[in-house]
Amino acid sequence: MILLEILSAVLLAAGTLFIVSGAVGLLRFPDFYTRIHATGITDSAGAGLILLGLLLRTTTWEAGVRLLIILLFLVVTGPTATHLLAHAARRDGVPVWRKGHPRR
Amino acid sequence: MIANLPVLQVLIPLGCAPLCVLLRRRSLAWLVFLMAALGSLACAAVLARQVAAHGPLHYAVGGWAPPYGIEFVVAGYNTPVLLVVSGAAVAAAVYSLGSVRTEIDDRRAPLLYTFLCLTLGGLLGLTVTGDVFNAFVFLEISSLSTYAMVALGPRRRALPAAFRYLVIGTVGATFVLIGIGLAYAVTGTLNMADLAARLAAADSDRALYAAAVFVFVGLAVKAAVFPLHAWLPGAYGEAPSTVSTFLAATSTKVALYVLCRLTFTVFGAGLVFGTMPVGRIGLLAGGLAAVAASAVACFQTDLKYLLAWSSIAQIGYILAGISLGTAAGVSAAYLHLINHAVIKASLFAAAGLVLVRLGSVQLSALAGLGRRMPWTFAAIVIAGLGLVGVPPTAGFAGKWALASALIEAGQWPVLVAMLVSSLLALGYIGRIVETAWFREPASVAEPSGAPASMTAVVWVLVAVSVVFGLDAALPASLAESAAEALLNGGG
Amino acid sequence: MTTFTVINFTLLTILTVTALVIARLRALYEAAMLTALSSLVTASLFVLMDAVDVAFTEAAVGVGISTVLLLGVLALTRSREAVTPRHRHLPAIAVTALTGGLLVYAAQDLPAFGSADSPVQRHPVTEVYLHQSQKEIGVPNTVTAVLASYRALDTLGELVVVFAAGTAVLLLLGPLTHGKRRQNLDLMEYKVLRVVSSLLMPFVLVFALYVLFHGDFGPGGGFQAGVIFATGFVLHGLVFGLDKSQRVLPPAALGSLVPLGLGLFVGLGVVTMLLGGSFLDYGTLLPTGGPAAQHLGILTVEVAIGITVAAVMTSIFFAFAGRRPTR
Amino acid sequence: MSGTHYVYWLLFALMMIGLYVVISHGNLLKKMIGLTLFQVSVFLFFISLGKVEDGSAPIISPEVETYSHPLPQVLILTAIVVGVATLAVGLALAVRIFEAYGTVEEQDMQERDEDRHGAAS
Amino acid sequence: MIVAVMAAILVTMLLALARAFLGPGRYNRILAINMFGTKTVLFVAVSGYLFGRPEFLDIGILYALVNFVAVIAVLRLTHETESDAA
Repeated sequence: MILLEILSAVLLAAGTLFIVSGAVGLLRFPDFYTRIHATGITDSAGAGLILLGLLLRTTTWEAGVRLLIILLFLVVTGPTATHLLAHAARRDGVPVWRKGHPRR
Repeated sequence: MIANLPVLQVLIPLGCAPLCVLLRRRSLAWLVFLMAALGSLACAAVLARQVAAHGPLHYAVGGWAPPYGIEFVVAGYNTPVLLVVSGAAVAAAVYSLGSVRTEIDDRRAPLLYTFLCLTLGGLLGLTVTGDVFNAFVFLEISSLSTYAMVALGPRRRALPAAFRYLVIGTVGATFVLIGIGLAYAVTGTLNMADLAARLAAADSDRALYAAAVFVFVGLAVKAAVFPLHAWLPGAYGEAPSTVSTFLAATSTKVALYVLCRLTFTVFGAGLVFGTMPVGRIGLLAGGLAAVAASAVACFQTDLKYLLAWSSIAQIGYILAGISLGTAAGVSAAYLHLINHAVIKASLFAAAGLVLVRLGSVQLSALAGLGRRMPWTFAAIVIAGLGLVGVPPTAGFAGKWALASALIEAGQWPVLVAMLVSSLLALGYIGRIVETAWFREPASVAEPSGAPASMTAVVWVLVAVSVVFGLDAALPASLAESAAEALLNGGG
Repeated sequence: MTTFTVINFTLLTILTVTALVIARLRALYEAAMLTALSSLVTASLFVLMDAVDVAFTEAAVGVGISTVLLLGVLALTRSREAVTPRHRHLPAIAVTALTGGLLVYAAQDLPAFGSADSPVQRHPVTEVYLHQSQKEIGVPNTVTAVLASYRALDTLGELVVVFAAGTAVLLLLGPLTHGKRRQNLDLMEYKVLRVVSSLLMPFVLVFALYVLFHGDFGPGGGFQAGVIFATGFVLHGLVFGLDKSQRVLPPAALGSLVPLGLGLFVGLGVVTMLLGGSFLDYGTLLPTGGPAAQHLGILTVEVAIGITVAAVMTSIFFAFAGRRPTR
Repeated sequence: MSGTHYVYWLLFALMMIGLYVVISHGNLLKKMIGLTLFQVSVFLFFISLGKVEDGSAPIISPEVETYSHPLPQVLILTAIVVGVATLAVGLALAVRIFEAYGTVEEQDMQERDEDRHGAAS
Repeated sequence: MIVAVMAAILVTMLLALARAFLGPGRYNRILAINMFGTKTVLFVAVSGYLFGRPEFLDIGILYALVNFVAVIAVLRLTHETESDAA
């Protein structure tokens, strides 16, 4: 039991680290492409880790199944949305930041 | 089934609405709406007789006793409204046979009938419900259908008029919802009778006052009480003729009734007129409406807009009667409500007739047509005299009752406002007469023939208004019992 | 300060600030997106305040349907707002100040937030809805019990409003008006999206059915199910184009489903009256009465709501999406 | 009054922002957005009336003792539906107005009507 | 532990909100809103555990779904006006 709790805590901590760093990246990076790079990876990974951490604390199978469905959902839709966004931004000519230019 | 009448008369039109969509044929949808209107009228008549004989009826929907479930209450104070609304629906149904054919194409006509059914059901439900939140739901049913119907008007200006109505109406409804929320917060109930009992016992005055103000302002928007009337001229002026005829007789009247019902049976006259200055504000708004709106009406160039502004003035009269808070005042308000519904419906119906025959309701287009369309204009004049309040028309009976109630309460300024407003009404009716008879015809085009159904409705309504003027026994007794039921808490 | 208070305060602040930003933004696309965001926050607040059913509905309606409709309309009209003339601000400020002042005045009498001793909680209705309902109706989700049985008339009214809105949109934008069909633009060129959407569709529909029938035990019910169903078709329409979606779900079929649900609800009420009860008195549906009959009534009502809501929401989306920009 | 009234203050502020947008902005779509904000804050106000401290969602379960009140939730479910219905009709009207006038700004609409009809309403 | 996760989620929400307000332009905002959406899914999941009733995770599933639909809608519908306006 103790082992599970420790594992859960580790997963939750890792997930938390991921989502916070992703959010910082979203705010601090200089242009759209770097920002989507920051969030695209951390968002799915962080959410996945947190959901797994919660899964380890779950006692009923109903909640567990739902957590897994949410996890699956996020893992499928998150990257899809990111991919589409980046693609559409490229097509619409969202400008790319170069060193020394102002942030946009 | 007799026991289920209170719910049946709401259910018939609501149930007929999907039927109109399914049938998809103009004539069948018309027939369905006519049947719905007749059915509601029959229910209302039977209910009125039962209430008169045995007192108020309470109907627990779903078999759950109030305050756990929703309750319908039919009592002296709402039977006149039920009769007016369902009667107006029957008139609109017959009238629409000729009118809708000329204004709405075949494929959209069934949808118009759907909305007429929904509006009718919504208004009737709003009238009989004994639960404040349920009242909000019915209010929204009727409002949403009304917005859609206004948008069907023939000119493109109908669209912004409908949008304006939608925005203002929704803000009004949300105000009502805030008021309901505040009252609910300090009582924990939504049933009107329960609410009345708990409000009287609650010691949270500030929330209570605010609740009353929000509900009153919200309903005043729906009733187009001056100065919250901004939506009405466009909505009535641009809607298809059938719709303006029906709405002019019903929608603002029902909102005024709900205002009355909440004032006397929920918040209590002592609170509203004693502690809060609602009575004085109401008299002020009513007096201002009577003068200002009549004055604006004098300068209108479009017959339907003129009538719409005149409605705002007449709503002012009714509001003034209610705001007196006396039995005589409320009874006069009810009497005027009934009479004005008949008169204004006949006028809008006549305006629709003019529109069909001339293709326009601009006053300039009416020039010199009094001789060519004598019957139509005769109807307008008779009904118009009712609006002014010339004896022996129905308008006179209502105004006389109102005047005596005002004198009894010593409200001389309001009385003066009423007199001025009547003179102004004489002015705008006189302007129609002058244009129609004493101007050179602008065009030589012969007016087209009038559909019999429309002419018939115009004349039946005019006749009813004259009969109510000559022998005011029926409306007067309805109005008196309504005031009696309201003021003596006969709920 | 409790954890709850901190979370609640943070979310409420986020919501208020978002609203302020929306009010100031003149780019309407951005405003519409932030409206979606505020709707997400609202839904989270509903979860926090224990209104799980409401959160369900707000998420589906506010984030799903409303956003899609708003964006759809923006695609048809101009997406930038003109500067508000100065003279319009004054009356707005006056009305807002008056209303706000009145609310602040009233708030001094409002019971403390979260108090278990407020008039709302002390009223006998609370006991009946929370505990007696377990014997009378036997549905663990008391929101469903109140919605579909104690206050079923409100729900009927709500369904009528949905029906009216669907008919109104059909009247204004439907195939009956003379608008031209727009070209079939879609996102077909994105293969990943196509695959993902095809994977999601069956799942969404199953989820909708689950929500419909699980409404007695957890958050959910007919309305939520209907909206989820519609959301599925919105997704399909957005990805595969309107024509494909309408081949799957022809407008004519939707048109007859819309009145069907409402008819079912009204019909149920008529049956209860014919059986000698009052309108929507489910107790008459079975000779034994009691919870079993209530269950039957509630299930019928939920299915009726689900049918009409799904059909109305989908046809509203089709009506907006089938409109061609005029300029 | 107590320390928990912050909920009401923030919700009322939200309400007023929504109402302000509805009244002051001339763009029809912005008006609808404002209307949505206004209504949503009223919905939140209702829900806040039903919340009980340390309560839980009103779905009965043997492990839970305190529940928040279900009635406001039922009311608001209905009200949300009414709200989205109004939004759909309002947006449909806006589309038609744009098709008829070529604008969704109130100001421009009035000008274009006066140009064509020359009539005051 | 759960409280800390909740705090992190709220902080993340605030940061995403700042990006949504600052923009610039549509795409930065969509990105921020998409991220905010994921955080609300997590919020629902975590608050279930925080307040002791994890049964209501259905809502999380729905959030994930509508969040995706909203992003698709933004992409599809903005794409359209731009090509039409041209």
